Amino acid sequence: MSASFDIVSIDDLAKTIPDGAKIAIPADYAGVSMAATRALIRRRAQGLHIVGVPTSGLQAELLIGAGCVTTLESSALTLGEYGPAPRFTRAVREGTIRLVDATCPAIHAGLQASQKGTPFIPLRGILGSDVLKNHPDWKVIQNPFSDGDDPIVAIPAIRPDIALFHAPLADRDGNVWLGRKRELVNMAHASMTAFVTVDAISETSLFETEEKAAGVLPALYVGKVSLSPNGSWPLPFWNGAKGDDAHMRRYMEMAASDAGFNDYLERYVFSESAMA
Amino acid sequence: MSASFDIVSIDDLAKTIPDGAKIAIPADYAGVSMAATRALIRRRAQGLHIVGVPTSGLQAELLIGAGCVTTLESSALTLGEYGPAPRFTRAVREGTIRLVDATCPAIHAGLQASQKGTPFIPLRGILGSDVLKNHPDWKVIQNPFSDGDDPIVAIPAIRPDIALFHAPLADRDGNVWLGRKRELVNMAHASMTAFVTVDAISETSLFETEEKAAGVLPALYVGKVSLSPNGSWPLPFWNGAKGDDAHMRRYMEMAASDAGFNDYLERYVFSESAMA
Amino acid sequence: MTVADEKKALICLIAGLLRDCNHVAVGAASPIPGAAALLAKAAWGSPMHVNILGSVANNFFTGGGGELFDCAAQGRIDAFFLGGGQIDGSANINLMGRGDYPKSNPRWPGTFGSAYLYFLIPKVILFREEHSRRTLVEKVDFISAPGTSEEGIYRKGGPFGLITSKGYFRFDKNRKRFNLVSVHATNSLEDILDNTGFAFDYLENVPVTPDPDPQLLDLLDRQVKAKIAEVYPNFSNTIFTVTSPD
Amino acid sequence: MTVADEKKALICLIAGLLRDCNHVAVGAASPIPGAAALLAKAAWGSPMHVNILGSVANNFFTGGGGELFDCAAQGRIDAFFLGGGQIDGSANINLMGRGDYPKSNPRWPGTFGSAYLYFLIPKVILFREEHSRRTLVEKVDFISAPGTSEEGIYRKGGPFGLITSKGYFRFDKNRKRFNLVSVHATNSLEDILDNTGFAFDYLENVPVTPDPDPQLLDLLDRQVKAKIAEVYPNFSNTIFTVTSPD
Repeated sequence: MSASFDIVSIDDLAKTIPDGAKIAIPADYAGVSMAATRALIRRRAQGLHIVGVPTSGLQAELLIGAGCVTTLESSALTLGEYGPAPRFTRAVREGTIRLVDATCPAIHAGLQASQKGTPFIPLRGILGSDVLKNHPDWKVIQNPFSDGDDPIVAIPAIRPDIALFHAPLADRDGNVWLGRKRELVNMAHASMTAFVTVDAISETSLFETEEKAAGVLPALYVGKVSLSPNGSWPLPFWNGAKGDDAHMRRYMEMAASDAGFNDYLERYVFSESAMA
Repeated sequence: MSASFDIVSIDDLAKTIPDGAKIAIPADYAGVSMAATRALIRRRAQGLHIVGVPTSGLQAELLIGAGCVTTLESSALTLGEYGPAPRFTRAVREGTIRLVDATCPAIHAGLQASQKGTPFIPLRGILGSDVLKNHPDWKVIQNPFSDGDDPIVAIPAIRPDIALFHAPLADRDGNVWLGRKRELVNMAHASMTAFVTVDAISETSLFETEEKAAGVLPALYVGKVSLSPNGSWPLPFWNGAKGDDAHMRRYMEMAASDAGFNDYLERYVFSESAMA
Repeated sequence: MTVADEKKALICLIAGLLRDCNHVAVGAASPIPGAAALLAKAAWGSPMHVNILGSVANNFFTGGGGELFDCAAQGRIDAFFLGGGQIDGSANINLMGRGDYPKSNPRWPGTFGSAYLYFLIPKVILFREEHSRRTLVEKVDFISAPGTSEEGIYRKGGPFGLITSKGYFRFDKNRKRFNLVSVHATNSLEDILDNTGFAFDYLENVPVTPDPDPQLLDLLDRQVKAKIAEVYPNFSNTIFTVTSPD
Repeated sequence: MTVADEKKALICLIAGLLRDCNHVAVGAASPIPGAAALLAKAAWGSPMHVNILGSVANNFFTGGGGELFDCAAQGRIDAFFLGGGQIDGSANINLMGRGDYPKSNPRWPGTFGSAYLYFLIPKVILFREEHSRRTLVEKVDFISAPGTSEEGIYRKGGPFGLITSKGYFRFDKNRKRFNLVSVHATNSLEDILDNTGFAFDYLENVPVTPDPDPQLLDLLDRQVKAKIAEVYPNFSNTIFTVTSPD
């Protein structure tokens, strides 16, 4: 709302994400800030608790490979057609990250509980699965509205410190346009604040038309914005860029070995700061 | 999705709302289908259970006055600056309707519970109020995630038969555009089906652009659409019409007495069918 | 002091109470609180965010009607206003009706979000212009939202104070009583004692509410008037002298 | 029969199972089920609604990533597809990994929404092309989602059947076992018995899966091809002969 909303560089944005932060990130199709991911690795972030909403992909894979992650809370980590995520697979096998494996609607419900400031939301299904058996936070309660035995899983609120994602547009007041990617709105409402990279800055208010306004995350929920055109690279972006298929294949080759992965970081992550 | 989606007349729409139906209706600022309200009165609907989301105004007032309502579940019934709603005030005083008085966020939470197919959502606040004491459905439970005493109100799902509202646009597939009035989306998701009156029909798909798509209720949730230009009259519409101030003042005068109210119905409701 | 001047003085008084807030939300049909929030933002840039429900231009919520309540529960709303047909000495408020519920007579609109927001917004300012034994009562007939809660009840917010056309009270959470801070210039302690249905704390030499800062009044006339007119056209006409357009 | 022909036959077989549905949702990266849903809609106008997650043109959800799950819980999704690295004879599925959790080796992506959708969608079709003792096991190492639940557990949906590259099984909820319905033309009962890690019911003279209806195949080539290409370009290239554009 104030015209003084600060638009920061990508490395400055990453610097204000503290070690140990609980960070909510979207699935690969919903607008991933890969630019911020690389900046986090450059600043050698430590101890992150990543919440994949409801899943993650290359973003968590890179952060895990670079040693930034202590806990991965997600319903899946997938690179889709490129096959098993090499760094994630290795970290799981060797037990170097803590896993909080969930199921998609429970991640959404946990964020909605936070959004509503309520301690939990009960959810159907899940009973009898080993996901429930191994989840450290969920509890089975009796449905208070049922006369008979009716167990139901209570999903406690997930309250991330930061929601981090990539969006098409922000305006000078700090409002962000994200179309019908409403999971990003829920992530932001549920988190203490949202850090957003954008393809472009709009010089006019995103509230100018009702059509545009329908897809806006208001500045109230936004902490930092960084202008990062094509900031989801090499992932595709729903509002523009196609995925960089050649780069993804290159990643899969390089990340197959520890040395190759380090080369990848050197070449595509650490040397990127020169461009910034 | 099928091009064969049926667009019906307002009286045909009202005919398919059965007596005794539980109908969710929006607050006066969010797009009220007054056209459907008048059609319901014309078909002499009986025994309706009205859910004001989260409040209601002229729509519930008219339906109550016309004897269509058995139960009013809402957080308020207000005509705003026009003062106390005469027919509602009378019905309460004489005990001719059943009141389920709630508080706004509990109406939203009850609909969200239905939307999530979960039996209830717990909600903070409310404890110690006489709203809680008198509400027939709410229960106080212990927060299962707290070690100490921590009572919290469990709001059971509210599942209306029909969500009924007015929107700017529908397309030939039955998709409806409602901008950032997302409470209408929630109402529709929570209800068995949605009946919608619209100002206009779009000959192109509302999914054609991402900007428009962000404000769409998909046809999957829509049961009936009726073309009713200015269908919120005499109430204002967020996407166009101003309220008809002169008519509202006239209503307040006429509805002050039983005879006057009957004249009002005769003149503005029953004779409207001639126009339809 | 004309009626318009009195209302302007109330706007300035309330604006001053919002200066330490980041985000103030104002319910529909609350022109004086709404004007105060817009004035504070114009004067001090603080609150930075003002949300006036029912407005299009001054409402930035995009999540539907439930967002206000979620936003409050998230701790993102610092101040809000509540009124009520009855307010009692324990800061309980009644928006439901007089007499025995459910056959209230008269019935008022209903509780709205008060039973929730009163628990969750840190600074809830009770605002009710009519100051009489009819509105300020010993005990409300129906508790739409309680002023205080027992130990152990989750409660992040509650009543900050009460502003009427006659005076300004602060609410003492520990003593669960109102304390008269000041009497408006057009009024007297005696008049307030006569017209208040509940007991409250006060000093015999209670101060007079200070006159509004002329600069603030000037800002209200010059910059805030147009915004108020957008949201509350009728109200704006009654408090601002109609001048020829220039 | 070429590999492309086999895949087309699977598409037609699955399409036939979706004809009684109003709304079919298909997860990301499920080209054969996705093609089948689009084909059924093209052939019979039923299912009327097809939602392919991850697609832009064929995904009509506007409520964010959670809408699929809410929609299922509302009873508005009639059929869905699940797979898994392991599927056992009780229709339990494992999407988590082989070996002892949490140190799975190999680890697969994770459970996604299966632990929820398996309970709520009436017709869940298990689809896994690889038919081997590695994938179809006696007992899964990790239950991402159980195939059946005890009496008294809220459950509106579950496994309808299992389709692999070798055959088509139905799941018998009461007996909690699979029943072999038919063997695909390119295969044999013996081969299926050799390559299935769990016990199942079958007739010695189990039928052969009928050849796909030529009209359906024709429709697939003519009308559905372009839609499939929009969602699954690589897959589309592998099953449709590349022809000169006309």
